Amino acid sequence: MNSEDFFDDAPAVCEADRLTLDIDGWEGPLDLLLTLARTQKVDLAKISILALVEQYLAFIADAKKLKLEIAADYLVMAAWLAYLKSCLLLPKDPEVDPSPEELAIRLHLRLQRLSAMRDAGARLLGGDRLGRDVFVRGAPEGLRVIRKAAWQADLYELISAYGTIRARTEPVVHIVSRRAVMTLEEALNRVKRLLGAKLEWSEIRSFLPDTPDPEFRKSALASSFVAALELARQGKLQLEQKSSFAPLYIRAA
Amino acid sequence: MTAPGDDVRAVEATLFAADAPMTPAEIADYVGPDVQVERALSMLAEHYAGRGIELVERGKRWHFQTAPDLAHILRRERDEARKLSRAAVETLAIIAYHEPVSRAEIEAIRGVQISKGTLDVLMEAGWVRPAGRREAPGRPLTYATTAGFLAHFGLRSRRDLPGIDDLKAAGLLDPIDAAMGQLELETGADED
Amino acid sequence: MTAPGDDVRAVEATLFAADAPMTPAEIADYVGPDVQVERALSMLAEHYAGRGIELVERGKRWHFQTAPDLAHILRRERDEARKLSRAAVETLAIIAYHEPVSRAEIEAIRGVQISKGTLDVLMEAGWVRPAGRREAPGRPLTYATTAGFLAHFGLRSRRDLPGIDDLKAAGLLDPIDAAMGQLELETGADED
Repeated sequence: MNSEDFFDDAPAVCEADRLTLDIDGWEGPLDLLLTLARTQKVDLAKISILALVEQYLAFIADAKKLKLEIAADYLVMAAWLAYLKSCLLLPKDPEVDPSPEELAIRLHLRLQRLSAMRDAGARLLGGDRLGRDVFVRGAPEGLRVIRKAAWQADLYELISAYGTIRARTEPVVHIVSRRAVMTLEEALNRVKRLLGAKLEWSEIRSFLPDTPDPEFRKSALASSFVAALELARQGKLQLEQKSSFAPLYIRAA
Repeated sequence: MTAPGDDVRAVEATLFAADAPMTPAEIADYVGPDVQVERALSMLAEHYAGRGIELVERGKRWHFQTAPDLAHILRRERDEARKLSRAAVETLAIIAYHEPVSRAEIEAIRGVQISKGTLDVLMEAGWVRPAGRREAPGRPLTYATTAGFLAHFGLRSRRDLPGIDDLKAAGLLDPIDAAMGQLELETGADED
Repeated sequence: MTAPGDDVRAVEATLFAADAPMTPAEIADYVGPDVQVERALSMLAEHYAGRGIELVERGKRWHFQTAPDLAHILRRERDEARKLSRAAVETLAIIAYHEPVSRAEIEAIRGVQISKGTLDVLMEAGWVRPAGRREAPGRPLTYATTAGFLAHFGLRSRRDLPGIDDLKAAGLLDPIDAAMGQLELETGADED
């Protein structure tokens, strides 16, 4: 196994054919830009940002022509690069800050940094790796266990255990809020008691408790209405209503 | 001292990396047919004589071992390094993130009871200590981590522990883990 | 060849029997306080240079391993280490060359978000660890490499990272804003 194996999944740098077909092969627009830059086979330090911008735009245009799905961030980068290109070509406007030249340099620096880290990663993988190129002793006798090492756990285990606990316990929190209600029994007692004190027809609303809570008021009205029906059935109360949705009057029978 | 030839070096490295004693034929499978294995073995045995490591033959198989007279330095005991149980790791994690925390609170967070032995193991390891009683009904004992805990896990302070957002970003709060956790919850008991 | 002294033999046997790399202090716990461990280590390193086995230092820890040029003999049908994704390799390189570095900084260099599982894999391999929070807005958690990383990739210390001096000299490890400032300083004089 050599370091190139790790890059098998990535698009090959020089295969122009694949470049126009496989847009999923990149990890974002910066990665694509760097691949395009490397196909120019010139030192990244000397590369022309303007030429690179044109390549990128042409690439996206090709991909669109082939009706490939292009992720939004590639299109955002294309729009930004088109803007940068027009700024670079237009006469200099000293008012614009940051200047297009500065933006171009920044893009250049980003590409250089990504390229440097990519090379560094490849060189790391290509070194003499333990278990692949060099080996430790196959069957060490082991050393007398010293007390502080008796129990073993590492930080990764610790924090992943915590992550597991949080992941499994977090979603199961249900809070049922208490709602104020008047039970039917309460309503029966209340209406019965108040009927004794009132001799004339009275609107059912006058039997409700005085409360600022609209939820509780609704519940009390519903319960009192059912209570009134029940008392009427028992012959203890009379109901009267002039028309549909008109106020409901009750009095003792 | 003259540098050893490549034949000798190859046999030396092969025996070193082997996880069991090897016959000369087995060694030849690795180093190739052109190597005079027997000759290399006798040269190595001679070279290592009197060093801290010796090359020995036992029943036609060869292996390296530490010199017998140094055994007192290396004396191995029966109790080998032991991994913390999952229950203990979880309990330790909860104490680290929530300290000071009572046993009931640990159980509420884990969703599983903890056995007496779990906290004992953590205290024996020197990572957890009793941290006084809470001024609450029942005056429960609380637990906290120690300086030894920070040293073992390479932390400067508890504030260095990744927060929930960091765990999420590192993929440690994945739904798969949650599902696994759920399974364990259902099977219920503490595993130590 | 002169026979090694008992001090050297004891250190040799200890490292040989150990199942993990050891710091000089850990070695001293075994061989006793009277032994000059550092001196013995350098004598052993010299003795083993050019043999089939080498004594190497990785992140202040020492261990024996086979010589790299014999890889072709020893590489066999072992369980091949889990292949690293390109994202994981780049993330690892960025952490190694910039440490301590926050997730946002890694993402700024790569130009994409770190997907779930990338840091996870690197931490699970024992190559990356959380390295405290930065004293900056949001107190972001930072990451750094471990001694296990150095051992696995055959580096004595981070200064052995391939090309790190050149990258430093070229300013490629500085943040972009710092590099921009530098450019302005250099070109600033000519502009007016």
